[in-house]
Amino acid sequence: MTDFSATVPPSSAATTGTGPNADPLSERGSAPPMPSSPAPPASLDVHIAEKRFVSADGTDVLAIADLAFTAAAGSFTALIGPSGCGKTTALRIILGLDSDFSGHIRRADPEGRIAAVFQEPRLLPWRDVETNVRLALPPERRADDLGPLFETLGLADMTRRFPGELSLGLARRVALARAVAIRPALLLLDEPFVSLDEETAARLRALLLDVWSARPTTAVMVTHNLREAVELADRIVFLTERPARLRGVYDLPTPRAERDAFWQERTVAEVGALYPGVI
Amino acid sequence: MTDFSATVPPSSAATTGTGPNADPLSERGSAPPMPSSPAPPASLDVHIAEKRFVSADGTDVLAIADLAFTAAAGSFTALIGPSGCGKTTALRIILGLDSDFSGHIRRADPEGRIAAVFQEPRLLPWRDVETNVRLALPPERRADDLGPLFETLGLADMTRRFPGELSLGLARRVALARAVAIRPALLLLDEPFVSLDEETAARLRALLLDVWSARPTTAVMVTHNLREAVELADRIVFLTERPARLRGVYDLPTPRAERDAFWQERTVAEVGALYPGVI
Amino acid sequence: AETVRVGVLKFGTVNWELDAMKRHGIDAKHGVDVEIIPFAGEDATGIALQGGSVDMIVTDWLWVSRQRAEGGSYVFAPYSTSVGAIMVPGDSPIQSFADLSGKTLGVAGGPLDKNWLLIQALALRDAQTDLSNDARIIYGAPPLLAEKARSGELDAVLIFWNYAARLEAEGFRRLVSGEEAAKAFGASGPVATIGYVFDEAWAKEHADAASGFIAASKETKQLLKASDAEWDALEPLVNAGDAATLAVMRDRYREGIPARDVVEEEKDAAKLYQVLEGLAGEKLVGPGKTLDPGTYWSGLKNGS
Amino acid sequence: MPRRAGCDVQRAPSRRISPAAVTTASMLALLALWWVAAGLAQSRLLPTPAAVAAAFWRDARTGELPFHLAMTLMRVAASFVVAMTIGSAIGLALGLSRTANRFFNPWVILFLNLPALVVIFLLFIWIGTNETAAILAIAINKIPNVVVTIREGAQALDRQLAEMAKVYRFSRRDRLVHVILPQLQPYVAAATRSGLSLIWKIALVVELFGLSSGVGFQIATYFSLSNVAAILAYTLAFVAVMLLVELLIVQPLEARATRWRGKS
Amino acid sequence: MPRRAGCDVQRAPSRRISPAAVTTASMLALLALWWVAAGLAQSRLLPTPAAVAAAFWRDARTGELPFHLAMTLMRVAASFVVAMTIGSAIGLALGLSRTANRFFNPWVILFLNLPALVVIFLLFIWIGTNETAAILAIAINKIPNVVVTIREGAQALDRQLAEMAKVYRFSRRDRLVHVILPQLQPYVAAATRSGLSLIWKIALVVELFGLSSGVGFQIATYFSLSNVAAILAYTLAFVAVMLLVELLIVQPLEARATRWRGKS
Ligand SMILES: Nc1ncnc2c1ncn2[C@@H]1O[C@H](COP(=O)(O)OP(=O)(O)OP(=O)(O)O)[C@@H](O)[C@H]1O
Ligand SMILES: Nc1ncnc2c1ncn2[C@@H]1O[C@H](COP(=O)(O)OP(=O)(O)OP(=O)(O)O)[C@@H](O)[C@H]1O
Ligand SMILES: [Mg+2]
Ligand SMILES: [Mg+2]
Repeated sequence: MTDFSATVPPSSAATTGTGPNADPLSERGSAPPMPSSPAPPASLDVHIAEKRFVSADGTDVLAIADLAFTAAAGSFTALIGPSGCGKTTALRIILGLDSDFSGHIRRADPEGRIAAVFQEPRLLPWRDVETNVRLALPPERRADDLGPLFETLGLADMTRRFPGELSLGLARRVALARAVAIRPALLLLDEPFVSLDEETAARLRALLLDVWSARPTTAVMVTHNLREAVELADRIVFLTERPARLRGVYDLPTPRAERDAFWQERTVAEVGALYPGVI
Repeated sequence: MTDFSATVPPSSAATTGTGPNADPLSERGSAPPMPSSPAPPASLDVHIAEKRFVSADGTDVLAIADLAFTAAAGSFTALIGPSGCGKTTALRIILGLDSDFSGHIRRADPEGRIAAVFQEPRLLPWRDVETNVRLALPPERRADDLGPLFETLGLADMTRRFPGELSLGLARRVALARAVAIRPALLLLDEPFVSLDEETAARLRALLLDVWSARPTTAVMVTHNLREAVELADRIVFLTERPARLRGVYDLPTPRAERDAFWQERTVAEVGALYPGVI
Repeated sequence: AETVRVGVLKFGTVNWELDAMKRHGIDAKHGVDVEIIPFAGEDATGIALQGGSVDMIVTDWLWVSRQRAEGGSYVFAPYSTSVGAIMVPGDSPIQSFADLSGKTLGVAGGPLDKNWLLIQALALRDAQTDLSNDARIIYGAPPLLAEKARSGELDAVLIFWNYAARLEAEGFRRLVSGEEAAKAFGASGPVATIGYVFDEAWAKEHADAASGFIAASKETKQLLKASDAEWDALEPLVNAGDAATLAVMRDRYREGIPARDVVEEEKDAAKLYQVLEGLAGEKLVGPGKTLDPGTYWSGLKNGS
Repeated sequence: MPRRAGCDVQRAPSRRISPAAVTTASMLALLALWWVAAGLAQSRLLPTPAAVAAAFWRDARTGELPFHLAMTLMRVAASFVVAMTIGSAIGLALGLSRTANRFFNPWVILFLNLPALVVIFLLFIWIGTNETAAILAIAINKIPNVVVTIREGAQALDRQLAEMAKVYRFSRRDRLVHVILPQLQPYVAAATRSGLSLIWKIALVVELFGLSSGVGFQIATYFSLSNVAAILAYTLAFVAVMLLVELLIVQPLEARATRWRGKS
Repeated sequence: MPRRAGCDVQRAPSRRISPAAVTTASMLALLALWWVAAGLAQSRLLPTPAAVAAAFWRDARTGELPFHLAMTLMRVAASFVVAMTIGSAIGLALGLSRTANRFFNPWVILFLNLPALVVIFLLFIWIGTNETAAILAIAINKIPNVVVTIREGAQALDRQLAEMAKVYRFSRRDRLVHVILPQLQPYVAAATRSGLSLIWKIALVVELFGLSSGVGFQIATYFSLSNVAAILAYTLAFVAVMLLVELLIVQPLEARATRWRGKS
C-alpha cells in the first residue's frame, strides 16, 4: 500500500482492524481495547424522534419516524436502508446542518473535527483539485504535503485541474481525499464508493480502513452495498422504508484480519436472510 | 409487473427478451427476428479515433485514443471501463453534445428520438417532478397519462415535488422515468442504477427491459457492475484505462428468459477471468 | 382669436406677465389666445421651441443670433432688461472689484455666461482685477448658490435677477449689475438681453398673432407697472413669501421693462456682441462674427 | 436514555415575527430617525415629516400631485416594459453568442455611457417634445443596463441543463420558459429593481428637460424655489408607490419563482 | 469501414477570427454607421465624426479636455470604489439574512428612488461644494443599485457548498474568498459595468450642478450653447477610456475568474 504518511500517520496494517471495532452499548459486542492515541475518540449518540419536511407545495413529509443508534468511540457503523428512506437526512442532522427535528445528537467530543463525504462530490468548481482539498485542512496543516494521498487515489496528475474537468468517479475521489486529509474525529460517508470500478473501489476501501484505523476516528457510512458494509463495519444499522425507523442492528465483532472471502460470503448470506430485500 | 400501458405499449413479458437481442455484425451472434413494429430501429456505428480535452491550465488530456464499436438495431450494449477512462465522454459524443473529436458517429435513423440518463439526474430544479418528465415528451404526447410509470418507479406520491426535495435515489428514478417516457429509438444510460437499494434497482432493471423490449430501442449503458451488464446486455464492450481504447467485446447471445441465477454466476466468473479487474 | 403657445418657466417672470394678461383678457383684446405651456428649465423651453411644441419662448438675442448663423430662423422681440448682479451680504466689507480678490465668488450660468464675461472684463479694465484668477470661483446651479450665499459659504454671488431680488430683500446688497457692465462697454441705455423668441416663418404666417401678442405684452407690462394690487394677485406665482420681498421683486421687475426704441436696442446689442465675441470667441457666439442682422424681428420696426 | 454532556442540537424556535410587522417596524424606525435628524437640524433644507406631509396635502388637495404622479408612473411603466423586453432579448443573445458579444460589446459600452442628457436632447428635437420621445429616451437610457445584467446571467447559464434540453429536443419556447428564464430570474429581479429606480430617475430628467407634467417637472420647479419639503413630498409619494409595487407585485412574483429553493 | 448514410458528426472548424479583429471591426462598423447617418441628417445636431474630431482637437490642444476628463475620472474611480465596497457588503448581508432584508428593504427602496438631484443638493449644502461631497453624493446614488444586484446574488448562493464549508469549518475569510465571491462574480460584473456607467452619469449631474470642473461641467456649458459636436467629443473621450478599462482590466479579470467554466 502506498505510503502517504505526511497526511496520515503510518498505521500498523491496512485492514487488520487495530482500531476499536465493537460498540460497548451493543448487546453482542465486547469491550474494545482503548486506542493508544492521547485524544479520546468521539463517540456518537443519535436519537431522531421525528423529522418532518414541509414541501414547497405544502404537504408534510415525515422523513424519519424514530431512529436511534449509538456509535462507540472509534467504531465503524454502516447505515443501510431503501432509497429515499432518510439516510442522507439523518447524516445531515448528525452533521448539524439541520436542527429542525425532535430528538438529540450527542457527541462525546463536540470540538473534534468532522469530515463528510456527501452523496455528491460538492467540490468548489472554481478551485482546482488541490485547493479544494487544502481549503478543508485546519490552518496549521495548510502546508502539508498531499502528494502521497493524491497518489493513492490516482489523482496525482490532475491536482491542477478544475472539478468540471474530472469524471464523476474522479470527483468523488477528490471528495474522499478531502475527508480523509483532515484526519477527522468523526467521519460521515454517504455512499462513498458508487460510480467507481471494482478495482478502484477496493483500493479506496483499503485506504479508508487505513485512515480510519490509524487514528481514533468514529465512522458512519451510508451504503446500499451489503458486501461493502460487511467488509468494513463493526455494526450495521438497518432502516425501514420512509418514514425511516430502526429496523435492526447487526454487530460484526469479527476482527477485520479474519474477514476472508469465505467469511464474507457467509455473513452476507446470513444478514441477507435476516433482513430480506437488502441484497 | 405494473401496467403503465399509457406510456409504453404493453409487451408480452418483462425479461423474456422478445426484442432482438443479437448483433448482426457480431461474430458470435445470430440474425435476430425482425421486430414487428413499423419504424425500423436505430442502429449505431461508433468510431472515436481520438478525443482530446484542453484543460484550463493548458495541458492536453487525451481522453479517448481509439474506440470503435457497433450496436445492432434493437440491441443492448453495456460499456465497462475503469473510473475516468472516457465512458461519459463517449456517450456525450454519441449524443451529439461534443463534436470536437476525430472519427464519426453514424445512426441508421438520425431522426429517431434519443433519450439519455446522465450520470447526474439533470432535472430542472424549478419544475416539479411531473413537469420535468412531461417537458421531455414529444409535443403530441404531452397530455399522456404518466401515472402508471410513476407508480412503477415509486414516485406516485411525489409528482408535485421539486427535485431539491427528493433524495438522490429518487431523483435518479425521475431521470429514468424521463428517459423511458419518451419511447426513444436510442437510449443511452450512464450508470442508471447506482445510489439505489438492491430491491429498487432490480425493479428498475425489470422496467428498463420491459420498455426496451416493448419497442425497437437500441440501448447503450455505462456500468461498473458486471452483474448488471450480464443480466441486461447482448454485448459488453470493455474499455482500457484512460486514454480509453477498446479492450475487448463480449457477446451474450443467450436469450434473457434463459438467464437464471446459475447462468449469471457462471457468466460473471467467465467474463471476470477473461477481463481481470472488472469484478 | 389665434392661439399662441408660449413656453415658460412655471414660476418664472414671463409667467407673471402672461398670467396677468390672461386674467384681464388682454390677449383676447389683441386678437390672440395665449396658451401657457409650463416647463421646468430654461433648456426645456429651447428644446420645446426647436421640437415645435411651442410657438414662442423667452431667451436672449445671443441664442437667436447663434441659431441664425447656423441656419435657424428665429427672431427676437425685447422682453426685459433685467440681468444678473453680483450680490454681497449687507454687512460685507466688499465694496469694489478689488475687494473680491481672495474671496469666494459663486457664479450662476457657467463660465460662458455673458454677464459674467462682461463683469470680468469690466473688473479687469477698471480695477485691474482678474476675477477668474484672483477670486475663488464656484460655478453652480442658482438655487444651490443662493443657499450658499445665505449660509455665508460664499462671500459674493453673481446670480440671475430674480434670485438677486430675493437676496436683496433678505438684506444683501448689489455690488455690480450686468446693466452697469453693459453700459461700461458702450451701451447707450439698458439693453433688453432677453426677449420673446419665435420662428420668423411662423411670424410671417401668423403676422396678426405675432404683433397682437407683442402688443398685449406691452399693455400688460404697463398694467404691472401701474398697479400694486396686481402684484398681490400674482403672489402665488412670484412666491415671494412676504410683503417686503414681493416689493423688491416688483420694483426690480418694473426696472426691467424695456422702454427704448428697437433700433437703439439693436445697435447696443451689436456693440455688446462685438465685445463678447472678443472675450469668448466662437465658443460663445458661434460662427457669426457680428450680430446676425435679422436677429430683431422686423415686425417691431414696421409696426411701432 | 441517560442525559450526557455533549453537543445537544434542539429544534429551532419557530419565527414569531410576521413579515408585515417587520416592514411596519422598519418604516416607523425610518420615520423616527428622520424626525430626530430634522429636529436636530432645524433647517428649511431638512424639513420634518410633518412639514413634508403638509406640502403633500397642499398639492394633493388641488389634484396636482396625483396628476403629476400619474403622468410619471405612466411613463415609467411604459419605458420599463419597453426597456426590459428589448434589453433582455439583446442581453440573452449576447450572452449566448461569444462572437456576437465580442462584436457588439463596444456598442453596448457606448450606449451605456451616453449621457442621458444627450439622448434626451436629440430625441426631443428629432421626434418633438411628446410622450413617444420621452418614453423612447428613457428606454434608450435603460436598455444598456438591462443588457449587461442579463448578459452576465446568460453567460452563467448551466451547461448541463442546456445539454439535457438539447438531447430531449425541447422546443425553443420550452427552452426559454423552462430552462433559461428560471436561471435568469435573479438577474431579471436585479434589473427590475435597480431598473425601476433608474427609469424613474431618468424620467425626472426627461420631464425636467422638455415636458410640462410629471414629478420631475414639479420637482425641478420646486427646486428653483429651494422648497425641499415639496420636493420630498413628491419623492416620497413615488417611493410609496414603488414600495407598494415591491410588496404587492415584485415580492409575491419572486416568492413564486423561487419557491423551489425552499426556505431557510 | 464502409461509408453509410446517416448522421455524420465531424470535428468543428477552429475559430479563425481573433478577438482584437472583431473589436476593431465592430468599432469601424459603428463609425461607418454614424458617418452615414450624419451625412443623411445634415444637421448641426447630429455632427459627423469629422466635426466631433475637430471639436475634440480644439479642446484637447488647450489642455482643457484632458484636465476635465481627468477630474471626472478621478471622481468616478473614487466613487466606484466606495460604492462597490459598501454596496457589496450591505447587499451580501441583506442577501444572507432574511430578517435583516425584510427590515431594511424599505430603506433600500427609499434610497434607490431618491432623486439624484435631492441627494446632491443636500450634500452640497451640508458638506460644502467640494470633492468629498461630490464623491459621497455619487456613491450614495449608486450604493442602492449595488445592494440590490449583489443581494440577488447572495440569495441565489449554492446551499450545498455553504454546508460543505460549514462542515469543514472554513474560516470567514475562506468562505468569502473561495465560496461566496466566486458565485457572486457575475453579479459583481453586472454591478461593475452598469455601475461605472451609472456613476459617470451621476458625476455629470454633480459636476453640472455644483462643481467647476469635470466633463459634466463642460457638457453643461456646451449644452447651453447647443454645441452637440463638443458634447459628443467629451462623451466619446470618456467612452474611449471606459472601453480601455473594459478591454484591459475588466475582461482579463473576468476571463481569469471564469476560467473554470471552460470554453464553448
Ligand atoms: N426539503 C424536502 N422537502 C420535502 N421532502 C424532502 C426534503 N428533503 C428530503 N425529503 C424527503 O425525505 C426523504 C428522505 O430523504 P433522504 O435524502 O434522506 O433519503 P436517502 O435515504 O438519503 O435516499 P437515497 O438513498 O436515495 O439517497 C425522501 O423521501 C425525500 O424525498
Ligand atoms: N473538460 C475537460 N478537460 C480536461 N479533461 C477532461 C474534461 N472532461 C473530461 N476530462 C477527462 O477525460 C477523462 C474521461 O472522462 P469521463 O467523464 O469520460 O470518464 P468516465 O469514464 O465517465 O469516468 P467515471 O466512471 O468516473 O464517470 C477523465 O480523465 C477526465 O478527467
Ligand atoms: Mg441519500
Ligand atoms: Mg462518467
